[in-house]
Amino acid sequence: MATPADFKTGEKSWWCPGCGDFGVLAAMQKALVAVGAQPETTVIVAGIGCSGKIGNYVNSYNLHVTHGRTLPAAMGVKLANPKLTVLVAGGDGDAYAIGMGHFLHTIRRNPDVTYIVMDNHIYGLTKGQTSPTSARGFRTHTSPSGNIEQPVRPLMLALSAGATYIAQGFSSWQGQLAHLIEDAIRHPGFSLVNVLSPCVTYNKEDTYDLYKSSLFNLDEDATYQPGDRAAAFSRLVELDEMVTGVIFRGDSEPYHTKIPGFGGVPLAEQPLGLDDGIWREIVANL
Amino acid sequence: MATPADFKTGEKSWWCPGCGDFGVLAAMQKALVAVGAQPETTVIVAGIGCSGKIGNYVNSYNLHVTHGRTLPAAMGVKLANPKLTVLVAGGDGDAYAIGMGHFLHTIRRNPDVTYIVMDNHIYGLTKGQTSPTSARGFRTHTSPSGNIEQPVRPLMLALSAGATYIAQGFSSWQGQLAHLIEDAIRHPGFSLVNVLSPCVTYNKEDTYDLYKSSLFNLDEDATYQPGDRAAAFSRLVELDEMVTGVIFRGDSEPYHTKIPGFGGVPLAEQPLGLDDGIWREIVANL
Amino acid sequence: MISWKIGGEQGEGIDSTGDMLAGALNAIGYYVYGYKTFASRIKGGHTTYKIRFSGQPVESAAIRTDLLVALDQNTIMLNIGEVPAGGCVLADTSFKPALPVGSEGISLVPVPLTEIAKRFGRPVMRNMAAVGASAAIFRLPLEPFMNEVKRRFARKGTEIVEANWNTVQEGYRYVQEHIADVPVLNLPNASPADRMVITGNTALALGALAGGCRIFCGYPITPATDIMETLIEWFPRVGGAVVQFEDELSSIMAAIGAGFAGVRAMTATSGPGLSLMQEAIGLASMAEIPVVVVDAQRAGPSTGMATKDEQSDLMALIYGGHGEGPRVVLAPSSVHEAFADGFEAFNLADSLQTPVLIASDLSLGLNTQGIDRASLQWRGLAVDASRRMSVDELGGLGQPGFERYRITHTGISPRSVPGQKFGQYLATGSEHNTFGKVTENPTNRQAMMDKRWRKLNDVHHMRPGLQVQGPMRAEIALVAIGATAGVVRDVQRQLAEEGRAVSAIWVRTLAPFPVELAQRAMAEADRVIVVEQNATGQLMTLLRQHGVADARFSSLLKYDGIPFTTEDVFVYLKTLRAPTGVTG
Amino acid sequence: MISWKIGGEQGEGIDSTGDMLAGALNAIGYYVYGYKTFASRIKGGHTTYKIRFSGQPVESAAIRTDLLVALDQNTIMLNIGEVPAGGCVLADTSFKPALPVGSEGISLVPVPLTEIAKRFGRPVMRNMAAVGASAAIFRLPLEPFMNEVKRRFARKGTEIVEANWNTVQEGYRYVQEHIADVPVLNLPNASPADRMVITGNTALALGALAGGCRIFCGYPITPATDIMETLIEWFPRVGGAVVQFEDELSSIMAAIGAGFAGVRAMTATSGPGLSLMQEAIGLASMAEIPVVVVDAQRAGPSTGMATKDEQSDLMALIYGGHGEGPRVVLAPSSVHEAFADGFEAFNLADSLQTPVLIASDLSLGLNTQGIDRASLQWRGLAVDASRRMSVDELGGLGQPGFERYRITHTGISPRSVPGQKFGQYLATGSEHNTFGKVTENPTNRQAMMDKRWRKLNDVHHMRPGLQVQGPMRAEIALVAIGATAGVVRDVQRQLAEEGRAVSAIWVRTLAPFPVELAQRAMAEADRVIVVEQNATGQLMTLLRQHGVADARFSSLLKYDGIPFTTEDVFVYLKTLRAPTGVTG
Ligand SMILES: Cc1ncc(C[n+]2csc(CCOP(=O)(O)OP(=O)(O)O)c2C)c(N)n1
Ligand SMILES: Cc1ncc(C[n+]2csc(CCOP(=O)(O)OP(=O)(O)O)c2C)c(N)n1
Ligand code: SF4
Ligand code: SF4
Ligand SMILES: [Mg+2]
Ligand SMILES: [Mg+2]
Repeated sequence: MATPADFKTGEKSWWCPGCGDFGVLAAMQKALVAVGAQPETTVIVAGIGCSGKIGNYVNSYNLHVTHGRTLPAAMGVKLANPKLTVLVAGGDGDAYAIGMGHFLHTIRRNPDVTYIVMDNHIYGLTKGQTSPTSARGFRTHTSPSGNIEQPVRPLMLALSAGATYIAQGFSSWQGQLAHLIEDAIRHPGFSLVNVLSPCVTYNKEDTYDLYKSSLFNLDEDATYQPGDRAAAFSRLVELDEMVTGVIFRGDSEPYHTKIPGFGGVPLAEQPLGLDDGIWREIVANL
Repeated sequence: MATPADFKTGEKSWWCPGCGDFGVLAAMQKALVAVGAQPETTVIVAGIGCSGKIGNYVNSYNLHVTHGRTLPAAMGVKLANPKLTVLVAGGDGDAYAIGMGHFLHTIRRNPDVTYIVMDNHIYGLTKGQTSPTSARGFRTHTSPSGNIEQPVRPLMLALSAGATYIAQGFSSWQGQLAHLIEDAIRHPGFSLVNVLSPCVTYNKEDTYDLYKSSLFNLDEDATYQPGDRAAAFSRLVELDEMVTGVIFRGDSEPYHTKIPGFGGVPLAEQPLGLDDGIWREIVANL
Repeated sequence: MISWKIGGEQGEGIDSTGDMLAGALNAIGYYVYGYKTFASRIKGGHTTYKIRFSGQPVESAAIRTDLLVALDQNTIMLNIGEVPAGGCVLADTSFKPALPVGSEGISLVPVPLTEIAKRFGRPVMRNMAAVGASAAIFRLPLEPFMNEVKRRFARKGTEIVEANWNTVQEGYRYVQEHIADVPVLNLPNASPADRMVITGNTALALGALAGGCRIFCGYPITPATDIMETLIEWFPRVGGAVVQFEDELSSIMAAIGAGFAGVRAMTATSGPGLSLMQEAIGLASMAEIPVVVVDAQRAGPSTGMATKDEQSDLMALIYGGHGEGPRVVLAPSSVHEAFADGFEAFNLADSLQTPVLIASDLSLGLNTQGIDRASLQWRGLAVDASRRMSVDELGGLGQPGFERYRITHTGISPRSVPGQKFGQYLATGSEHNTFGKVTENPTNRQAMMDKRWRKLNDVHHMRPGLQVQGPMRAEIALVAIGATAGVVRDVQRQLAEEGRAVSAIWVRTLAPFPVELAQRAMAEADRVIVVEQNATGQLMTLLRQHGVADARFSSLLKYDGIPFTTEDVFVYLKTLRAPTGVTG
Repeated sequence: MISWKIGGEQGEGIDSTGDMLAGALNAIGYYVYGYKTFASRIKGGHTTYKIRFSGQPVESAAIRTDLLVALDQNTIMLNIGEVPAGGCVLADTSFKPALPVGSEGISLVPVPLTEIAKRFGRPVMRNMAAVGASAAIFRLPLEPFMNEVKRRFARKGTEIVEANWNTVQEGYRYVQEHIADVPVLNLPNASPADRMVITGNTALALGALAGGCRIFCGYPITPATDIMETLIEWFPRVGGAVVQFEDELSSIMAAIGAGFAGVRAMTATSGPGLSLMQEAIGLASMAEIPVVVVDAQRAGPSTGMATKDEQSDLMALIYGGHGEGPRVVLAPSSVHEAFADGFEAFNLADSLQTPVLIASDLSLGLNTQGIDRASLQWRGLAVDASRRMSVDELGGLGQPGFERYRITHTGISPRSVPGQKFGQYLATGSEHNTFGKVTENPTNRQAMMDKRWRKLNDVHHMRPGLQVQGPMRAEIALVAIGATAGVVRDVQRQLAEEGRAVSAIWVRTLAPFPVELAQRAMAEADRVIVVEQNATGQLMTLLRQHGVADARFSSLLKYDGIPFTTEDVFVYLKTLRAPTGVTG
């Protein structure tokens, strides 16, 4: 069994002191240990942003792609080798602005990867611009008189797109967060964990205090059953997505199990070359 | 008042005989007449696909962009001149595959444009590949053993993204469709009309007959009130989006009315140049 | 060399008619070259399929049509200009065909194609009657057509096979009955061999399969789509995966993800998709991840003319991305080369750990050509050149661990893939040190840039940079790339028969550019003519930029969407021979 | 020429310290050039701000630092090498500063910056004390600093202004008290003028505003973001709109939509965004829609080094898109030129109805420079060149209506915009005829390609293609582009003072390339050195490609992310002067 230390690179962190991303990193490492993952069979695909540096701190195989394109890359990794534990991480801009299309299409394909969005409602790395999850009225360098756009609702979108595991965590609530990520990794198919992860430098509105005082923990609501898509939607509308916990969990058939002729030894472990009979048959049929 | 003839270019149609897109074109022209639009103040932004040729047949200003990028172009047009009637049209691939990100972001900005998606559940122009709205199991050149992906649900997505007008029409039901488009154009803000428009050449499943026998017309359901987002969602889940009519309509503040300092004479009609006092003030503050 | 052409409305089965004739001619022992013209629309619109065949290799389009098969009067009107005196027009009697004035010397052979088709089945089968009738006019044996009918219709049941076969036979019989009225078209001698007829796209897909490609990620676009559609038919048999993504941005990124994880992966697109992939190609270059990208060029920019020919992405293939990362760009010019580059691309990508792009084009991708079956085999083609470390080696490294991007004199570093213990590292598009850690250290930066570029030094030792057909000391050297290379090779062959010292030179590797090879190949020619299908002379620009071009060089350009024909080149050569300096 | 540098941890207000000193020096009458180095992280990490000032223009970085202000020991250790004997290190006593061995001749001036700051406010204000102390060391008057303090803090209330001003004064006073221990740094003479200090990004934004730009669509990216952030401050006052889109694909498409509808619109990005915009640039080119795209280059490819310098997108700017459509690429090299190209880009885009790209770079965009206030005025800069038809003209056309893409000898066609009666047409990225109807007709295709490209013929008559400083008959011509041009101009000025016949040549228009101008400007030089910040020598490649470069040409390249300094060039020139052929 790996220990949390096994999942650390020891690289000095780049993040500002107090950044919510530290909590995400810690919870991710705990979850990896909890599911019994190994550094060598774990792949983290990360995007561009403060958040995107998370892979630098996790001792695992890391693929740091271009802005917004994590999920397709993760699809490729998982197809190459379904035995790998594939985590995807990135910011709210990476996920829901430039990456929005991939987000919804990945959901409907349902590959067995876990997507951890480090949602600080701001563009951190580029020094404080409005993000798609920024609230209306929020002031940043690109909305000095207040944001005039309605924020995206990632959880509702995921519900509508047919996601089979949807959760939201808060970077300070380590226990729950680590648990949600663990659960998400175990889920056979695409899992989304949107994490409210405060940016202490550029976002003075969505603070730890705000979250602590206003988040509703669905996991503690015994009446809430996260298996009904329409009911989940109503609840999210009602609480304006200010929740943590498992929002939806449903039956799931991961993508790679549905591809005709796919399976068995992972492609990444197969030797080059192919069966002569198959080759001859293909050529003969041209 | 313009007549339907005023909105025709007379160009010979490119579509296959029987294509659903003829019905969309006709309904669009009727709706333009009904709202009192004029060819010179109407702009159609169209995508790439069989559907994308629609602009060629409408006598109006037409902007035929690259695959999937209609909505941002329409944003630009509308910002340049909010007095214009801006319609956007394209296929399901254009809208929901390559254009998915723009679709959701345009919704949350809520510009006053009407988006007509000509949804045939297939890639027509490229000769029959699976589209994001293709049903599971659907066989095409790119899913010869049947589609393994869950289709997107455009109406639910639009609901989740906060669209303020969402409707679905069927290209054969001309009266309702023209009416929905008319309504959509009148709606002050972003309006979506997803039109089920059969491809008679490459899609032998989603046929006129199928739609005629299985679509539920919400407009005829007196109990349905299209003003409640959660209720609309439930209904769509229940009917698997096989509906026509107005699905949701809500309060709407169009994008251009929210931009600080914007308004008055459209930018497109303003002379080049600016106020000397403003210039001096800007330069002085550098 | 004989050429046959059929024309009609799109959606009438013109394609399968042509494919059948091509298949039969090939079986008889001819080299064939088949190509279509079509409009960017689904049904309706004039479409044609032309087949040129000969006992010698033939690999290009030409204007002349010896036998024109017309399914409508429009076909006659639009194409009669290609038919020389002595040629023949076979037309369906159903539309009351007539030759326009000025068609002296051309014979009209009316055949009741539709009637025959109706007799054995539905009117759409009239193209089968046309196949039979064509065979009769050419005085070809009928047996090879039986195989073609079977191959094409076997899936649909014996009844359909029968109906079609009867229709073919009846078309044949009808012409034979009226054979007295039909002019004799002298066929060249066949040169039987075990050849098959395939398109460049199919050849490339086969090459990819042989080269070990097992993941294809793509998005439909003309004229690249059938690479995906072909692989999706084959991959289930070898356990591979084809995924149709939501766009080209995701397609290439998924292929890169698969490459990172150790599987040979590719995508295929055309210009618009290539433009969208530029950022990701830079990532693969920077993070040193193998990936193969096919660009089947078409007329641009933007949507351009989606079903028309052009070779105008050369610069974008080499220089399209921001910043500077090594890419290899291959340029096949025949089905043989498409097959070869199909597998070599994967070997190169793996051995150089960098993106390999294949510059194909519409003509190469969609046109059919004969290829020796013997040259199509998979054994030994996928070469494991991935510099993979073993887990033992990795484990033995000790602190500070695995130097994934170690600086070596070849520029190539050892690799690990996920799943390998002790091989963990960060692959990133940000500048990084030899361990993969992100750093902005200037010394490191320079060393890493040098290292990455160094990987290209050996490419010309690994594969042909360019090829030459004909003498070095040529009166005229014709330089081309892609499908246009087929044209200049055909021209060269014809002129060589006339005893002229002409050479055809084609660029096989576009990046890194084979500067020395080009200099050598073109040094001794009196004149060098760069024949390319674009408006700005991109290949010429490259030759100039690399110091190869000089005053002997001139450009023959075409950018109207129609591929070069041998006649185009001959006409141009004639203007050259006119004494210069004399006007009027 | 004197240079001052401050260093500390990121997030400590280093920027505003530098900006204040630059502002005051400018007010006193110096030419200033200010530049930062920073890490791609938010807080922490060593960062510096350097200001070079002189009575003569100064427009580049250099290594020498006369006065180093150290907020931590790290700053001393990392930067002491730049300080010559006779130079001075001003350091906060709080960290017990010490000069390393080997710092002979350098004076350490310890000042209790933190203590002073604490006395008047919070410790972070210690950089204000550093400003005051620096002023005292330079023996500068204090009044200009008062204005700077006001400008910077007025918004935050008089209390804050007071606190800061007191801190500045106390820093000044403290040094004056200990002035005996401080070496005299001989300041050059000032040359007072009505100048202001701005960055290239600000200058470009001002130019855009003056050029009539009223819609900006963009997505944040270093180092282009502040163009957007600047315009969003200004546009509400002129009724314009800035929209932050979801990505670069949408940003440019929205700008194109606005351009189609008749409003001058732009986007600004860096390499990764440029790569994503290539397809849309082709659309604008094909549909003949004006749009302006700024590329503030940084080290690539992929994410590269986001906060480091490079000029490696030149090829991508010119050739990055698939297919062939005309683009104009401008290349400013100073704040003056950034302002000029800012407005000219819009005039050109409108008059040529085609995309205009501006090749900026990190240094040009972010570094501060003095600019004459007089040169900053808006009147007459936005020239209506849109060839707009009037509704009367349109109405008078009769059948077959408005020929939006009429073929003219300049290639420029009349335009209409939505809202204009009788002006309806189809703007499309597909090939179209003169009326805008989609067609694949080959003759039309060729004519339209020719027409579109013809539009570029006149560009060099409309604006500078390249510029020369120094004699035509030069011993050495230094050729550069963008911020690097400032370096070679500084070098030229210094060598000219030494009486040497050196010229500095910079390319102002990258596409279409000013071939004749380049030939003429470089013809008479004995040696031509192309100085550029990239690994492959892209500017040299262009000079070769256009037949300008010959044996006299050589490249001086730098691709480690650090901008060229004048010293870099001097060192290189020295190696040249060494007798050749002698090895040692
Ligand atoms: C194509 C592209 N566009 C823009 C950028 C610049 N960029 C870097 S990170 C980022 C967004 C950061 O926001 P987010 O994704 O929320 O991450 P955070 O820094 O907040 O964790 C942007 C726009 C880029 N790297 N690539
Ligand atoms: C960037 C890009 N990728 C791919 C294509 C090829 N292409 C043209 S239309 C189309 C999709 C057609 O499907 P849809 O949008 O549903 O329109 P339809 O033809 O069905 O109306 C594609 C993939 C393209 N033109 N541009
Ligand atoms: S800027 Fe914000 S998101 Fe980025 S590291 Fe700092 S606190 Fe975290
Ligand atoms: S292919 Fe389908 S969508 Fe396209 S025109 Fe024909 S019927 Fe319509
Ligand atoms: Mg963020
Ligand atoms: Mg469709």
